[in-house]
Amino acid sequence: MIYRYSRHLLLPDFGVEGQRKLSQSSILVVGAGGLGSPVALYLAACGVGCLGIVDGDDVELNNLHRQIIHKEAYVGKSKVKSAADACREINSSINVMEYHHTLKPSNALEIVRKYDIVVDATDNLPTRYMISDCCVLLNKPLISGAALGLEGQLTVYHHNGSPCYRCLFPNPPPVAACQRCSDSGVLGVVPGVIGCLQALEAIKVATDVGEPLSGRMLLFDALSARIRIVKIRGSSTVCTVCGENSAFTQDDFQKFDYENFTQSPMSDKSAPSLDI
Amino acid sequence: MIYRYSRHLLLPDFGVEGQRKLSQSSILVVGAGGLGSPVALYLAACGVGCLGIVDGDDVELNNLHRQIIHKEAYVGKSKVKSAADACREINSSINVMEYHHTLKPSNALEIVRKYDIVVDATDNLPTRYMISDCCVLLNKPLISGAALGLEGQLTVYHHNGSPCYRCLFPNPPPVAACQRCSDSGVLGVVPGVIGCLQALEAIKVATDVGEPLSGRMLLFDALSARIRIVKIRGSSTVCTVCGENSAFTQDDFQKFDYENFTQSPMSDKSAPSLDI
Amino acid sequence: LRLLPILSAMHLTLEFGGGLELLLEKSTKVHKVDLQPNDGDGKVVMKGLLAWVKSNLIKERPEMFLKGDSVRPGVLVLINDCDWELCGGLDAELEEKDVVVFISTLHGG
Amino acid sequence: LRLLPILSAMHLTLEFGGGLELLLEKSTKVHKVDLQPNDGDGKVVMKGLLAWVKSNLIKERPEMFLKGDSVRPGVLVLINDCDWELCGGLDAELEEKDVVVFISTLHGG
Ligand SMILES: [Zn+2]
Ligand SMILES: [Zn+2]
Repeated sequence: MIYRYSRHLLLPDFGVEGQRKLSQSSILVVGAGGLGSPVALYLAACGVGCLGIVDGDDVELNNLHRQIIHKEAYVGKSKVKSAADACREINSSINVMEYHHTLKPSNALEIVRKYDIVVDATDNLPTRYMISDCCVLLNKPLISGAALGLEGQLTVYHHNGSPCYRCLFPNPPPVAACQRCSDSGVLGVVPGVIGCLQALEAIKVATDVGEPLSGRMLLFDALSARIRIVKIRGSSTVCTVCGENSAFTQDDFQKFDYENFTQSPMSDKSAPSLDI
Repeated sequence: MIYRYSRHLLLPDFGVEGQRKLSQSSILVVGAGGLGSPVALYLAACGVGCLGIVDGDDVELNNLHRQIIHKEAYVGKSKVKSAADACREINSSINVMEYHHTLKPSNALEIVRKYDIVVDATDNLPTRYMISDCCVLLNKPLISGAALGLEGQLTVYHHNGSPCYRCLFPNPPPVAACQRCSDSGVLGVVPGVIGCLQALEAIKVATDVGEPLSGRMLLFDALSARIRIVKIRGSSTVCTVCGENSAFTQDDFQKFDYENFTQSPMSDKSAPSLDI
Repeated sequence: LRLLPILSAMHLTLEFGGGLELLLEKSTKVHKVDLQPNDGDGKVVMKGLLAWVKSNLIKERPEMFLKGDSVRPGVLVLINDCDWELCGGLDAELEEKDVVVFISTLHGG
Repeated sequence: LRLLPILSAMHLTLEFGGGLELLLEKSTKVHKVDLQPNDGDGKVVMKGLLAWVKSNLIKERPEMFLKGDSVRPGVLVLINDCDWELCGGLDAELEEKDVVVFISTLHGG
């Protein structure tokens, strides 16, 4: 163990204490796709104690241009199984949990409850609202990344006074603004960059090392190779979910219709073709 | 093929023409370590025509915390074989070339000559000077990344008027400034971030899409989550290698003693312990 | 010590991202613009800028940029790399050489 | 319209990275400093700043920061995110609120 992580132990800002905290932490990665691939691989490699992976989909050939955790041999098989096997191959000393479901209001509380930190590596708007609400209810920090086309975005929600997803986006955008990778394409390495940065933020939150991107958002433009890190609003006192007078309960959560709220499906398979 | 890369083909700025150029390009990755792992995986996944990997080392257990291309089963075996196998598992349709040597002045010209673009994913100063000189002599763009501790750096040398390594660093730093990952440690995901960005820059140069980091340098500080992209000097007219009156020939290159020039070894194995 | 350039043009940089650039001519992301303050006191506030952008830059589907007198849900507005909610929102007053970014939030992965 | 603050302090932000921060107290990377221009004409040039940094901030091994009257090989100097070689190098004149970065190049991977 000491030898495996010796390059971490040598780091003055990280060291034995950082590695110990990592080994005692549990992190849930929601989505084993373009973002989830590097997140899961780097979290497994660095030695988090327990790594959970949730995804209800199977590996498809047109995932492989960006989802580097999946081998051709797994096409047609469960993404979660594929990702978990890959993680175990690079680090057999950690505990990898597989959840071969789509995360839904009916199962999210039960799964998320078991973890210290949640990584949103999903690909659709209703799931993003749902994960954020769930993290607020269970008081878990949420490392949220997104990538589309040649751009990526990253922030840490509900941590150190930072906002939740609903503080920033109280109302969902019009349906025509909900493009997905399957509609508009994505340059494969863009989610790679964002996913690595998500893994980094998860490690920082887990070990309490450095300044995580709480209250800040990273905006990445691959074409021009420009990266902005901007200051965003804090948690809103009037937020319907994380605000002072929020009446949103776990019961409400389980009954909330996220697909209807966003007018957008949770599963990529039924996504209509949209153009912005 | 069309289905595998459909998410690239949908991109207006990339499209069929970008994918065609990628499939006709050949990229050499020097080093199959912390930087080389994501570079090789993402270049393989995205469909470069020919991917060369050079590394003389074998996989060690203490590489695995950051070198996500290597599985535990390959500990003790050749890094190049391990990396090439991993690349073929995710994309059997590309050509992967293995060079199980340390790149040296005696073999570099012959290997580099076969490729359009070179990615420097190495871990030591003399090799960095050598690769840069070789790229200038053969007129190849060089995507150069580095990571140490909690910081990373990235630029594109010798491309569109950008400098070569010697333009920026005509004289090598004192030996005490040549720290390595084996001396000072490195947080595993830091080379992950830089490696993904190197793969992105290689793709941009190969397809002539977007503005590569030529004449600019990206400085990444993981602890504070700050990224600077700065403007650097252009190619120097008085550079001893790429300058107008350079007398540096391929013959000179093959005889040049890079270890003596930098007072630093090319192989990590013999590295002394240094502290800055 | 700052002189307000009363009735002279204000130079702003406007950037559009996350897909919003598709609403503009040639999908150009960065626009350097000169604005004539037209509210009498030489000021440019965000509300006025939004109207100006709609009239002068948006080429199609303005409903994908504005809703009512503000930006549509899902769009973040940043003034000099800071969320406009922290600077006064629609009433935020702009200054010479400010950089205003309009970015649509992404959901893909 | 810019008034030179003659004989009043100049506020600069100095940043050290790539390991150079280890030469400073508590390895602090970012330093907000007030410099008294001392060459009579109220100017601060890079040459003077280097000497000031050596005297006031560097706590150990100054040879890892300076060589002769410039920075040692392997150190990049950036003035407002621009290579100092493009701004005049040692003779580059600094202005109020400038940000100067000293960064040691990395070789690891
Ligand atoms: Zn909230
Ligand atoms: Zn040169």
